[in-house]
Amino acid sequence: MFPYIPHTEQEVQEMLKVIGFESIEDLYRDVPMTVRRLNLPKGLDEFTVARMVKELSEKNVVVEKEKVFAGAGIYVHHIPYVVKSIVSRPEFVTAYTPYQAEVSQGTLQALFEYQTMICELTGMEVANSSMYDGASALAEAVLMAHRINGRTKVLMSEAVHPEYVQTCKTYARGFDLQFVSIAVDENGSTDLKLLANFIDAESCAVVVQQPNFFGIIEDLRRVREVAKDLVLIVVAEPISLSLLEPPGSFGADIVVGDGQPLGIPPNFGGPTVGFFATLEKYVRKMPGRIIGQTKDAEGKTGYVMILQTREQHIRRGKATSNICTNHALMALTNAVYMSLMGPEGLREIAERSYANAHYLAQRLEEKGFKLKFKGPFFNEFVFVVPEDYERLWRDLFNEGFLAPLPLAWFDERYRGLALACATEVNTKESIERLLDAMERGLK
Amino acid sequence: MFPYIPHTEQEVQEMLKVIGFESIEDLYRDVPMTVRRLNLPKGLDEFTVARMVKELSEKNVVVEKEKVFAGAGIYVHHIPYVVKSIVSRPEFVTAYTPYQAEVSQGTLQALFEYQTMICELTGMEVANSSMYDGASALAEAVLMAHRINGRTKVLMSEAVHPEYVQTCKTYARGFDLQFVSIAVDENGSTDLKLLANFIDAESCAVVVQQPNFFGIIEDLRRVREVAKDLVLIVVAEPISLSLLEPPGSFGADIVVGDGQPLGIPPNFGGPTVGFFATLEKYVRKMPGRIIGQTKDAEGKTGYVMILQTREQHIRRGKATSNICTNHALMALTNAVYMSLMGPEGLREIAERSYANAHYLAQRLEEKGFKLKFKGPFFNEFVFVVPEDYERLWRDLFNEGFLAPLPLAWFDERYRGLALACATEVNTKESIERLLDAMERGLK
Amino acid sequence: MTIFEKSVKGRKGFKLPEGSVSFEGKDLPDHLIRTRKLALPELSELDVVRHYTELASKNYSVDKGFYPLGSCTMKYNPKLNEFLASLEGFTEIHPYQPVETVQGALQLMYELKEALCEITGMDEISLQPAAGAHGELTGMLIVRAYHLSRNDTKRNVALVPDSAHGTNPASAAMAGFEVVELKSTKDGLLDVEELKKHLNDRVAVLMLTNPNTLGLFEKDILEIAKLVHEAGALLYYDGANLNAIMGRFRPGDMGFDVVHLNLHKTFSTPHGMGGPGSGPVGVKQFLARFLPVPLVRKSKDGSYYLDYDLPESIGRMRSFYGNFSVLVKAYAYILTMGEDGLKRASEMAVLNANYLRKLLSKYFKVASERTCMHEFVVDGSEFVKKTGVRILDVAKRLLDYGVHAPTVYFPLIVHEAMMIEPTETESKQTLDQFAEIMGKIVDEAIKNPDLVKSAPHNTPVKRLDDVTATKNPIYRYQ
Amino acid sequence: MTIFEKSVKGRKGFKLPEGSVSFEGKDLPDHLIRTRKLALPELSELDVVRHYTELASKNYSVDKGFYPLGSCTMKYNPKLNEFLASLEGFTEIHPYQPVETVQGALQLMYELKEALCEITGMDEISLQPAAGAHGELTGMLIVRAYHLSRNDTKRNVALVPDSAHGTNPASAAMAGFEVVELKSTKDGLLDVEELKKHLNDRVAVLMLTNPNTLGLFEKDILEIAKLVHEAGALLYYDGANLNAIMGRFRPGDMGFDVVHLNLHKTFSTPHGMGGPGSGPVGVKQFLARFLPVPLVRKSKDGSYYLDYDLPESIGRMRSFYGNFSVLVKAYAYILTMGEDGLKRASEMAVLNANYLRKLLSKYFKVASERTCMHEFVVDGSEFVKKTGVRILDVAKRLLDYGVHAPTVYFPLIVHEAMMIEPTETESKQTLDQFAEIMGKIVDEAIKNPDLVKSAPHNTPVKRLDDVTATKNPIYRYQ
Repeated sequence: MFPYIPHTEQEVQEMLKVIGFESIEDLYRDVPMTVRRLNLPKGLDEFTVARMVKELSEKNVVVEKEKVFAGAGIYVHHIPYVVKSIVSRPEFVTAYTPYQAEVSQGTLQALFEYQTMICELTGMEVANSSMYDGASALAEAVLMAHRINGRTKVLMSEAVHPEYVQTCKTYARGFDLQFVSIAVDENGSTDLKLLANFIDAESCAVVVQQPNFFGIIEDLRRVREVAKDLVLIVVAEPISLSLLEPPGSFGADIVVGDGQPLGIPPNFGGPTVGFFATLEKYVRKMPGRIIGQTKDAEGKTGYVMILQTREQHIRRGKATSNICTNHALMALTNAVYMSLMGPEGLREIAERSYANAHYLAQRLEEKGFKLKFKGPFFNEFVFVVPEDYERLWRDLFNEGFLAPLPLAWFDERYRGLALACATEVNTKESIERLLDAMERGLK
Repeated sequence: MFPYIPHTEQEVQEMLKVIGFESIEDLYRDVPMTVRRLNLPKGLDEFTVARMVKELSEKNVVVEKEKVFAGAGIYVHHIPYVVKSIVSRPEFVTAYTPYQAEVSQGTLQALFEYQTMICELTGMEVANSSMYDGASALAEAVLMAHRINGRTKVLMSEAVHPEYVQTCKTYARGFDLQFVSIAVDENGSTDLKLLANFIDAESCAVVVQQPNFFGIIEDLRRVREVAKDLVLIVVAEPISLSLLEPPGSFGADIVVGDGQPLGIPPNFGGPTVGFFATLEKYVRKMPGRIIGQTKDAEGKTGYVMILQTREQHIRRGKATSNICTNHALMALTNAVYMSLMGPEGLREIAERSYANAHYLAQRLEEKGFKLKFKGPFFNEFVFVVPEDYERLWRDLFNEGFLAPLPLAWFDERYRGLALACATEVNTKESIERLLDAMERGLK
Repeated sequence: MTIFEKSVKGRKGFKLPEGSVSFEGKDLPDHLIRTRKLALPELSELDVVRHYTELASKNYSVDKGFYPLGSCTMKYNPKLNEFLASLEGFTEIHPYQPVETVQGALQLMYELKEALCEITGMDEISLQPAAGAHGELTGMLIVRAYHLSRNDTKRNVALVPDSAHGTNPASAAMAGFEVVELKSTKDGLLDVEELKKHLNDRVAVLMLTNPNTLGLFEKDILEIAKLVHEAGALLYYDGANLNAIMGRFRPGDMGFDVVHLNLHKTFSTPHGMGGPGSGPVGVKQFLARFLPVPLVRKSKDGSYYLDYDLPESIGRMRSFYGNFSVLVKAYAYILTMGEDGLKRASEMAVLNANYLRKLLSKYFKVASERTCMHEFVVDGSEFVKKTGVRILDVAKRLLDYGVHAPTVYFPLIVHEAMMIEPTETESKQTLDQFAEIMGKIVDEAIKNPDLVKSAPHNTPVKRLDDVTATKNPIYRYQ
Repeated sequence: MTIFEKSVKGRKGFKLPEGSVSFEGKDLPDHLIRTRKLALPELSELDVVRHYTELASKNYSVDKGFYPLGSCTMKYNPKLNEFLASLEGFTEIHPYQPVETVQGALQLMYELKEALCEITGMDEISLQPAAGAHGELTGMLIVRAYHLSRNDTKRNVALVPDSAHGTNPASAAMAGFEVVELKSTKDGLLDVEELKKHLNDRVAVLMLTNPNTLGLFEKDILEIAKLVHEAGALLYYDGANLNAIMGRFRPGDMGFDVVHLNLHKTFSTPHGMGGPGSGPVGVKQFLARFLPVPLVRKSKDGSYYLDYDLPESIGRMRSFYGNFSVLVKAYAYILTMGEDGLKRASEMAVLNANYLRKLLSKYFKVASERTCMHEFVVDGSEFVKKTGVRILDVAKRLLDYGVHAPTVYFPLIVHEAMMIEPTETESKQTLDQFAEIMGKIVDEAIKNPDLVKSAPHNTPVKRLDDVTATKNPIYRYQ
């Protein structure tokens, strides 16, 4: 007997009798393949499973939050305990896609509110109810841009997260898209002169990240000016949007990003959640599920999935995307987190991250390190390190720090650079201790 | 601002205005005492609190389950993970006493089912919806026995848990009760000849524990024969009742015990839960809340608190007890655990505990230790150890074992004895390792 | 449907690890082995999950809505504290581990005790009692032990105001006292003249709640304390109503000798459908030697230990050391709130009560004209006379509107009482809404009394017959 | 009420630790600073708890009841797995930590991959895709890369049966293929003759679900595989319907070259209202070099690493390595069930489907007379003609009885389809009850069709107007 399978032997016999079969084998009589014993161990009880899996979890090293100085797409933040308590409710966790709206109002209202919050953060008019992650959301944004104007050349800032760029390229394999990488200038921002030079009649979209992969805050006003009638896609970090003027204010056409900073733990990189926002005029080109407000038969407010004719289960081969399962539970997590933090809380976190990152940068400079770029940054920045920094980085890990990341990992061109990050979880003390450890390590 | 207090300053002013007051101070104008600043630190954020409390938790040493060989009232068992997942639902955790039955059917039905399960386990006719713990349940049983026949002499087996005996004596301070301790015989069971000798016209009740404090299974049939028209109170361990003929079958009048083994972790001793069962004829003398089945206005089955006129909030000074808050959430935990385990699961656990304990005893004997008593035992037994065993016991702890308890702790008369326990969590291997460690320690 | 009716013979919801020792059982005599069938349900894991999920959905709870239950202090129970109490280093420690291996637990208990001493103004505290009533019994046994220790054997009377919680006389009786009730003044306060009449050398103690169950501060408390002490008796504080006073004033400063607290009220540990709670008992120094054993103490070397060496102790009130998991939650709450937060909590609790009292005075007579503390009582007698609708009906009708009912028919000295305690965690919006609902119900009681009398209508079951339930009791599923 | 309407200016639900570095902000140019007001709600912690508790109460879920959604495999989601996935050693690790400090995570992924290879009969698997459709896209890009690697540039057609899930053509199109639909036989199976007609040197792949969306095993699968391979195309397996086959037969043995799985279906990881899921993609050895980077590999020294060295890889499908938390749950599930449990799960899933199919055949025509696998389809056209009640109405009426509706109007090749998948975790009692409810509804449809047409009646809202919602869309709260 298995605790998850209720059938007693007597019931199996009763059921077979009703069907008119003699044995379980009869059920498979249409199957020409021989039954084959799987080379897997027998089932275990939950206590043994728990012990085994726990042991695996303990083979991973957890760095104290305040000693994490790496970001690059996954950011460590304080997460109020109530977030988990809410989002782990079985009514959310074990529910399906809200196909039957009347018994899914919890899901639907929560996602409608999530969409509203994403619109608020990004300054856009409409958001969908989530994508898998920031990278795939960006890839879908690029395909959407192509749907919008039919053109094929995508001008991609070099300062977009390399994994996001790679994902875009993979997604574009089925289409005839070309990607042009636009380098950064000495400020670390996308070189707008270069960008202007590359724009031609085939140019479809411009993609920049805000703050960009090097931590620099792009001047979106000028990007928009240069990009003119191209689709402007901005990949944004959501916490920074409580402090920075949102992309929507500068005329972005599509804003995407990863919602991980909004209440989701690092999870070894997944699941996170992608957010995706655009303008109403483009909504029918948008991928993913959208929740809308409506009325029920008695005039009471309710929520339903809308514009489903864009989607695969209706439109099949002509859908805007194949996405159906998205990351609803993580979108809920974002919404709960934002509800707790409110505008002031989010701003406070952004300000503290800013303060900590700038303090770290200043202290690094005082210790003789050089910042690579001059532009304004938010919670990440690049500084110059020895060529063999990766060795020091591993030593620092053994001292309990997830130190600034060696950028050579991402591209050999970046050898001798490191990407530092600080958020509200770091403290003056942990920053000083990192610096001490670095100094010791360099000697 | 405090996250748990919603009032903004503006709201405070608005509310004061409605009341017609100027300031918060006005609210306290009836109070003659000067306001005094408490010598406590300022409030902290939850992340700091979590860190501080977590650090305290890490100052405690957690012994691996399979290396626990101590019981004496708190038993380590496997607890299916689903138990916690159910009983931590806020609908149970944050509900009050079911005073408004119509919106408390969850609580009431669960407790009604719990009462049924306790009746099943104990073989009794009626159970209440929980007491604080086994010790206070026993103390209340003794007071109830006194209410039943008005007599004052309580014959208490020496083999009742010493802390339970002490609790009875404390509870009895307001009444003129005398306690007579009945020693055990060479089998470790309550000496029934002695008991018979002590019984006289003033004898109110006989109290025995099953299995008793020394682990021995009492012969309840003979106890009942000797106790004749006295109130027979049995303190029972609930898991053993799936294997042993229940006290109700032998004519017990009151059966109490601690529900901790039924799905509740050790919790450093609390909260556990007391169960309390008796015969229908005594129900109006019983302490504590009782849930009964009834119908609603439309004839639908529902549940309510019954026989409340026994209770303090109605009967005040003449109540059967002062108990009102009980341990409902832990009673629920017992019910969920029993629902998962069912009769077979409980029996399997009892049989494994029995097998492990007997294997341990046999191996101890093979290593030259002597068992103190000859009587049949369940999952605990007493064996002879050196006078200074407590030192070895602490050494064993440092090797990761919670070894059999030094009985001298409870009474100097027991010096040179240890109380061993095994349940289904122990393994052949952990038993052998304990024996090895003991052997090494004794050299 | 009960869980027993869902049972299917042979179905299983568990699986144990492979056993390494086989069961022989040869030593267990046959006559000891169970013959009576154990009729527990047999279910799959999903069956069990669904059953209790369904039951959960039939419960009202703080997380669902407003719980204006007077004297119950149904405030928000922070999720953080639930998380902390379930840390393995707390749940998986055995009470009989070597004391040096549970230093974190003992330190927590010690520091909690110290904080509670500071908040109440008492000198020593036992964390052992499992609930408020348990604490009351503990406190009253201490009172008893105190007088006996002085060979003052005559003192067997406990004075209790007629407005007191039912547990007060019940606990006093359980501790062997004769209970004498004191009539309150018309104002609902303790009548000092009445007290004087009853004070004599047989009186052991006066039990008092302050603010009292009407939510009123006993303004003569300093005189009362003086009178009681002069008569050789002790003053007992029922700390169920502590939520009004933190950081404002202290029982110890008012002259109380013994205090019990309800951590599951003021200190936000959840009620769990009626428990587990925790009812610590605090005393002035001269009574400390009577506290239950063991007490948590700190050595000179900074380590913590359990002190059993109190020869005059009343003894144990239960097994082990108290409801430890509950203590963890209260400790975390006090750390979170701090001196400033606790004070703010009390002030906002009092503000909320006075605000709601004001709003409801549009519809009902309030039992006293005086400023209330953290709760207040409504006198429904005029309403009942006018409409023929009972206060119980109003309570049931409230359920239809998705809020819990207040405490009704208590305190006994107020006719048709509704006792309302909003607590500080409720917002102005919630109070406004509650008052609006009350207004609607009063309106309904006039225009459509049958609607109210037959309430509730929107609950999982309609009004339940508790008379028959007690007359022909069904105690268990059969 | 939306959460925005509950907001009160200045109210706070958070408190941060004392900051040790003060914010200067002097370096941030003014023109970058947000001017547009951020209208997030302002709430207390209790406000937030109550809001989402209320929303939760308006959701149907597996823990609440039966979810007979065809093709969705709504089985029980074990609580153990939720607990394990939330262990700190899994949630708090950064994807860019040194590889030697995340060996537990990598080992788990490696062993999960190995187990999935064994279950499906494939040689190598990528755990990167976030969902089934994401896996499909991955798989189809691999198909594309394979043909291009052989300079076989003509092959741009993907054959898809008309009974296929909508994601199949959508994913094929997204991978740049032209989609050609194959008509099914009257029996609902792939028509081998039709297939032969379409196979030519432009065909890159046949996408197949087996058992198909009618729950039928494609009995000619070995011939189909032969034909497809002889034509130089690949055979793609949509593993959404894997729940019938574990331990009985394997896609790899049937001749499939590429498989995607839905861990959130067959492997019991919860659906979370529509995600996160996980959609691993498995391939035969000759396609392994096209899988997304990085792949989890084991070194000779027994350590695990992320292999980025696949020059022919299609590239990344997303950031990082997959939905790791979901993988933990699937891993724990496979350990718990084991070889015997997985096989039993499939067998009981098939038994349940055939049993329920038999019960429902009393009321409805079933779409095929053949023995079904883990699900089956009801053809409601006769019922609709007879009663004038739509299948949609039946679905809505089911909600009134506290069960979820089946998948309706799919697969497209069956008129008025209801697609029903009970899964193995549902008991005979639940199936009996569901059939009984269906019987009642059929009865109602005849005797009182308006009752069914206007359903649901007992849900948090009545039937919702989704036409207007799409015509005049309201995308956000304003």
